Amino acid sequence: MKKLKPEITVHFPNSFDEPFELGLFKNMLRIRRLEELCAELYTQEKIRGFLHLYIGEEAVATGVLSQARAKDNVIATYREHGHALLKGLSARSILAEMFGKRTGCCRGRGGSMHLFSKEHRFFGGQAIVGAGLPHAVGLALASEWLGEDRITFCFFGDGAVAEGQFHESLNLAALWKLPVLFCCENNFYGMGTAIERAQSQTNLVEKAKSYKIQGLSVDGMDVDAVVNGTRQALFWMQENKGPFFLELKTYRFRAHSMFDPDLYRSKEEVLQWKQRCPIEQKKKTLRQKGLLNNEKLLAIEKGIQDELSDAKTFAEASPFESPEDLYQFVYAGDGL
Amino acid sequence: MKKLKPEITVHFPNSFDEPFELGLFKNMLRIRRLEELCAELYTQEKIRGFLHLYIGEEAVATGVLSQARAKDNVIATYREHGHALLKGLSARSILAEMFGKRTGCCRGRGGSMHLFSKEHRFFGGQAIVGAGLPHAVGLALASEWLGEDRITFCFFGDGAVAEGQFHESLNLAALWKLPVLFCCENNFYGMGTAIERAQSQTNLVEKAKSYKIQGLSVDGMDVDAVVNGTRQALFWMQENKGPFFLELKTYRFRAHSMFDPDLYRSKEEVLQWKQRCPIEQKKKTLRQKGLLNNEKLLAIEKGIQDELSDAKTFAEASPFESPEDLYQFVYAGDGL
Amino acid sequence: MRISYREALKLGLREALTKNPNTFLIGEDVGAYGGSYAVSKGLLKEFGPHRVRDTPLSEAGFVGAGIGAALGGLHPIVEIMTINFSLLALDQIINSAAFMHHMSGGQLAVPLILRMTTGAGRQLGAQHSNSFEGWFAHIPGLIIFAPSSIEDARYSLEFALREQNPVLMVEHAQLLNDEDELPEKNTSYSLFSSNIRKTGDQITVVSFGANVKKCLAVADKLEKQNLSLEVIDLRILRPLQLELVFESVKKTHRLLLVDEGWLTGNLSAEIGIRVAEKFFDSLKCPILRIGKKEVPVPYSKHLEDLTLPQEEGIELAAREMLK
Amino acid sequence: MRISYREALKLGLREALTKNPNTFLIGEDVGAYGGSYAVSKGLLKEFGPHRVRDTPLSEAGFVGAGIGAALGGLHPIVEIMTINFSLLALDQIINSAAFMHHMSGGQLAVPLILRMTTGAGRQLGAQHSNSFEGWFAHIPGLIIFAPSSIEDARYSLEFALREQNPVLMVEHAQLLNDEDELPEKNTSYSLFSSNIRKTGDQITVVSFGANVKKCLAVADKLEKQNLSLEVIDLRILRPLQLELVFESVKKTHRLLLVDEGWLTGNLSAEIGIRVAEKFFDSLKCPILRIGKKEVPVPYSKHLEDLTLPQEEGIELAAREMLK
Ligand SMILES: Cc1ncc(C[n+]2csc(CCOP(=O)(O)OP(=O)(O)O)c2C)c(N)n1
Ligand SMILES: Cc1ncc(C[n+]2csc(CCOP(=O)(O)OP(=O)(O)O)c2C)c(N)n1
Ligand SMILES: [Mg+2]
Ligand SMILES: [Mg+2]
Repeated sequence: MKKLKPEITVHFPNSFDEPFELGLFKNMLRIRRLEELCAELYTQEKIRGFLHLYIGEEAVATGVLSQARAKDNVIATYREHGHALLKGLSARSILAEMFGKRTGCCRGRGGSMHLFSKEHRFFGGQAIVGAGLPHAVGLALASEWLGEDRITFCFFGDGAVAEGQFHESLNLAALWKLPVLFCCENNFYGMGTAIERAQSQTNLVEKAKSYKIQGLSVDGMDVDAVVNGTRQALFWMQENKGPFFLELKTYRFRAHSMFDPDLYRSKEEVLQWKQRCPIEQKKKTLRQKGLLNNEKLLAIEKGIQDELSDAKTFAEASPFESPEDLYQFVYAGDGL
Repeated sequence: MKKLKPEITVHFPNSFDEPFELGLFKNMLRIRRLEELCAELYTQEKIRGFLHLYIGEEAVATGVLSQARAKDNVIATYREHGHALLKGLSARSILAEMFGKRTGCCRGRGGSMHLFSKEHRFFGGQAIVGAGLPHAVGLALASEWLGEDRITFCFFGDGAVAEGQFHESLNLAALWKLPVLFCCENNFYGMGTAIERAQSQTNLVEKAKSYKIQGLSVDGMDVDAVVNGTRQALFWMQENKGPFFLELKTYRFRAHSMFDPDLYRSKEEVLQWKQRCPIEQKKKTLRQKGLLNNEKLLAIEKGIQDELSDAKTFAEASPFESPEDLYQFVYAGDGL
Repeated sequence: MRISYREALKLGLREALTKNPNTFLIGEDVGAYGGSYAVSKGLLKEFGPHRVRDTPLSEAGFVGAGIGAALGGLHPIVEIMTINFSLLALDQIINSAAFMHHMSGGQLAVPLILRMTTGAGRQLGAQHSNSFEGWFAHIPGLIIFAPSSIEDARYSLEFALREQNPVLMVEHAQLLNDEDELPEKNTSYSLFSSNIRKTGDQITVVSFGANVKKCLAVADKLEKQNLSLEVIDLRILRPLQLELVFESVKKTHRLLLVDEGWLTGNLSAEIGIRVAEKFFDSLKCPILRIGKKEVPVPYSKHLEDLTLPQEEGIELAAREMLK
Repeated sequence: MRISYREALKLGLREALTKNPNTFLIGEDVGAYGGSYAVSKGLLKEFGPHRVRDTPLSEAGFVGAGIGAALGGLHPIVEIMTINFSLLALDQIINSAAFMHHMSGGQLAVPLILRMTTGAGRQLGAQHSNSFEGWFAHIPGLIIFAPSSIEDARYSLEFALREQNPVLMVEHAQLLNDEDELPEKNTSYSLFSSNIRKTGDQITVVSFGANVKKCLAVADKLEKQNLSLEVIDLRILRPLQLELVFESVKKTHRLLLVDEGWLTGNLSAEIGIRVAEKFFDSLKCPILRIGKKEVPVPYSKHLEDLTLPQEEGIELAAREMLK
């Protein structure tokens, strides 16, 4: 098991109030339950294509996006159901999309890897590793140009760091001092390739520094640490007007995708990480603080179950796009 | 004018013997005179296409390649006449190539930007900025694989550092500990774009370090400094078996190419750099050391003039490739 | 007003920057250098570095940033110095710019203009002499303009800016210095149609970009010998607008295609097969195609000339068809 | 021996690694993961990390490194996980791999094999469903194999390794699980020719990759109704080998083309126009083409099915042609 080095001591302010803390817990659980449902629906062949689960990594999206406002931009990868959900897309529109239905957020065109919502400023759902980073640079350029107070949150994996587009984007963002929060979800693997076999320098904050980008590494299994790290980053960005690099050390409990035989890591390694489950950890501290008891927990689970079974019913009942609409949306505007 | 920071104190050993020192001088002058001839032939429309002159930067190729053996690999850019010449291509084969003649090193197919010589292990002549770096990685991989004692010298400009391929290549070379000497010819401009407007981090050795690649910055206007820096680099590579990053701070006295109106820098800046002409500097120290007098100088100039006028005559007299051979060399081997 | 193609492009750029506050020109050396083909020379001074923005050498990065900026509410004009370097950004152009409107179920649009110089003929060697514009016409989601007249050079940007789609504007290097009278703007003028550059009734000659010039020269020459060629400039390569081509073939019953793409799989193959299908019974002779010879473009002038479509070859083909 | 296409590919890889000491397999997740499509599963263990080398996500970097290694005396087999990601390396593939032999005047050769999975049909959405292999056939200097039979899957690597040129080997994802009898190796067997998969005399049906299957299914079905289709698998997409196609059309006088490229500008356009030219006087009906509908491939199954060539459409077209 890779040990998380305590490089950064994140300071917990007392400003975490009860509803906020419970919200973090609930949101992590929403992602978990949504993902579990997706896995089940996948085995039932209701969801098809590639499916990449976020189970184990929930603290990252939850902690970071707890600090995002509706007006902020978010870009994520193909492992983005949780990010989409927390940015405001309804479970209905997400599930319906994965069912390929007309009521899906992308009317069935995108699927699991391509969730988009203009309304919620959720710009993908990008299945080409690294290709979202330049988009984040451009979105930030636009908001700065238009005088809009927006942060662009850009999520990507440790694997993406090796791509040329990572390099080009970090340089552009730093050169032009753009408000992009680069959120690197370091789960120590890009598919089956461990970070040590992919990066000559595995300290990713050091890499960011080589672009003169301020960076911070946080424990991505601890949602409070993620919140604090994100607050620190945003505070810095506010003061300094420029990009920031946040590394979130985390782990995926499941295989890379539903096709992955998971041959490249040991059962023990996975097991050890599972003992640091972000949801269980948070549950424990909430209980210790007296903010959570069995009753409350049941109510939360019930609420989530209601949300998801409603979404599932909705997705199942929804119609497919009409075949005549095949040629729609190839060109915007006058229907070229 | 950009000041060269004396970041590295290069130590001059006494092992520079007289023929070696005079050789450095002569080789710089060979490049200079070749380039001047090219410029002249270009205005006469004997050489066509793009033509990128190296005038002002001669100490770089000369110093670095003084340490290259015949068996070493070299990759360079479109500003590569000097590198080709010092790697052993004859002035004849270079000029004939630029004339588009059959006797050119590439039988007229390549032109100024695409000099190649298999015999001299000169692998381009690459006109896509940054695209030579991965080739260097592969050449080094091959030599290591085959147990060959070769260094791969890879030349590229400061502008190339922004390309994704720079990033991918440095990571691969470091990850796989390959014997590539990355030689960054930092002339402070990529076409009309000053390095401060292209790089968030202008300290390029710092950038190399972010791949855990050892680096060194030397004064590329001082051929002795270049030699020493290269020796240091090669010594390190010998000891440590891995890539090395050499930054050579230099300046091009001429425009980017023959098409460039040179609007983006001041006359004063150019003038100040010209006062640091590597050839004039070396001439002065050689005179001071008593290694050069007018007579010797004349002899050297005469030798070069003979070489070049022979080459020019050869190029002019050479035949063009036969039109029937248009389809040659599209596929290697059986003439697909 | 008699102006050059280069000046016409610049007029278009100036107008775009003046009229549309959310438009900007971005790319390698568009500013301080003045544009590698001098198209944007002076615009930095006129509009400032906010509107005319130099970038580092990062084709994927700044094309992708253009996509992001378009998503964020701007209408960027991105210059990729030449079409050769567009390969470095092709993933962004295809998998993101061209597909995103569709993948998002119509929610997002990518109003992005990608200008690039294209074409061979200046002895730049294989890596700097590609003409990929016809090839790119394979990709749904893209709009591709290939202005070949002064008028098109002047107005194509205006039409591109009306789009909410990614538009490639390919400017052939061999046209930049050409001069011609800029006609008054006609209200019926549109880039979304091909353009009959010369009328005739014996052979329909279809081309685009700089090769239209060569076709026109041949048509002018043959006219004096009472051979009548109709020259059609495609002008927009995707979505293809072939109505005028079909009308013309209905009249001439003969089709000659001239294209700077390598013969195999160039855009002319597509036009040819469509005409072959539509006029199965009425063509008087087989369709002829003149493409780039299937070699990487060589540096040496005589070999480069041999590689590219030339007037002699076009004339020969036309005569052959009328035999 | 009855084996799957995937196993046939692996046999080819194993043989290559066994017989040729300077060959190695390199790419993303070819080793520890076992290959994203499980083609190289087990080979890491068998040959070690020196011969089966995982790379970081750096398509341009490792394809370029493959070129360099080829220049340096090796014969690398580079796997680009899917053809979708090849766009990131396309500059290396075209401007370097395809051109370098020519640009160097024949001095250098780039013996490089690029394997990649291609094709749609598994609801992966637009970015993961491209079929660029026919499009890449535009580029001189490349050799492109599209093995569609078990036999071709087994032996194409061997033929690729005989080349001193860059060879693209595209393996359609829809074929991987197909099983068939692997025939004894025939001495006259060669990848450098198209392949008659079923003989017939009324329509020549030309396709490649996974779509050959669909054509064969239709041909089998129609045979029972006494309609006779000849199905030809192109097998090599560049340089095109059309002799058997021409011979067949000489017999059938009818041509139907089935291609997973978007209709406009797909490889079938090229084949069609060549046949139209050659058989100007003797075709009994217009050439028909079935291509991918001109939309980015949608995720939803019914829309994806509509987008891709299907047996029903092929059958309909064939019947139409014989009316
Ligand atoms: C450009 C590109 N190359 C390869 C792939 C195939 N692929 C999909 S995800 C993945 C691993 C990415 O790893 P990482 O960035 O760490 O994200 P994670 O999956 O761990 O969240 C790979 C290789 C791809 N989608 N895009
Ligand atoms: C990929 C690519 N983009 C753009 C160009 C056009 N171009 C040629 S040289 C050059 C500047 C390169 O600068 P640098 O790397 O510093 O080398 P220098 O010319 O200063 O030696 C540019 C932009 C190119 N050839 N390739
Ligand atoms: Mg990862
Ligand atoms: Mg430079």
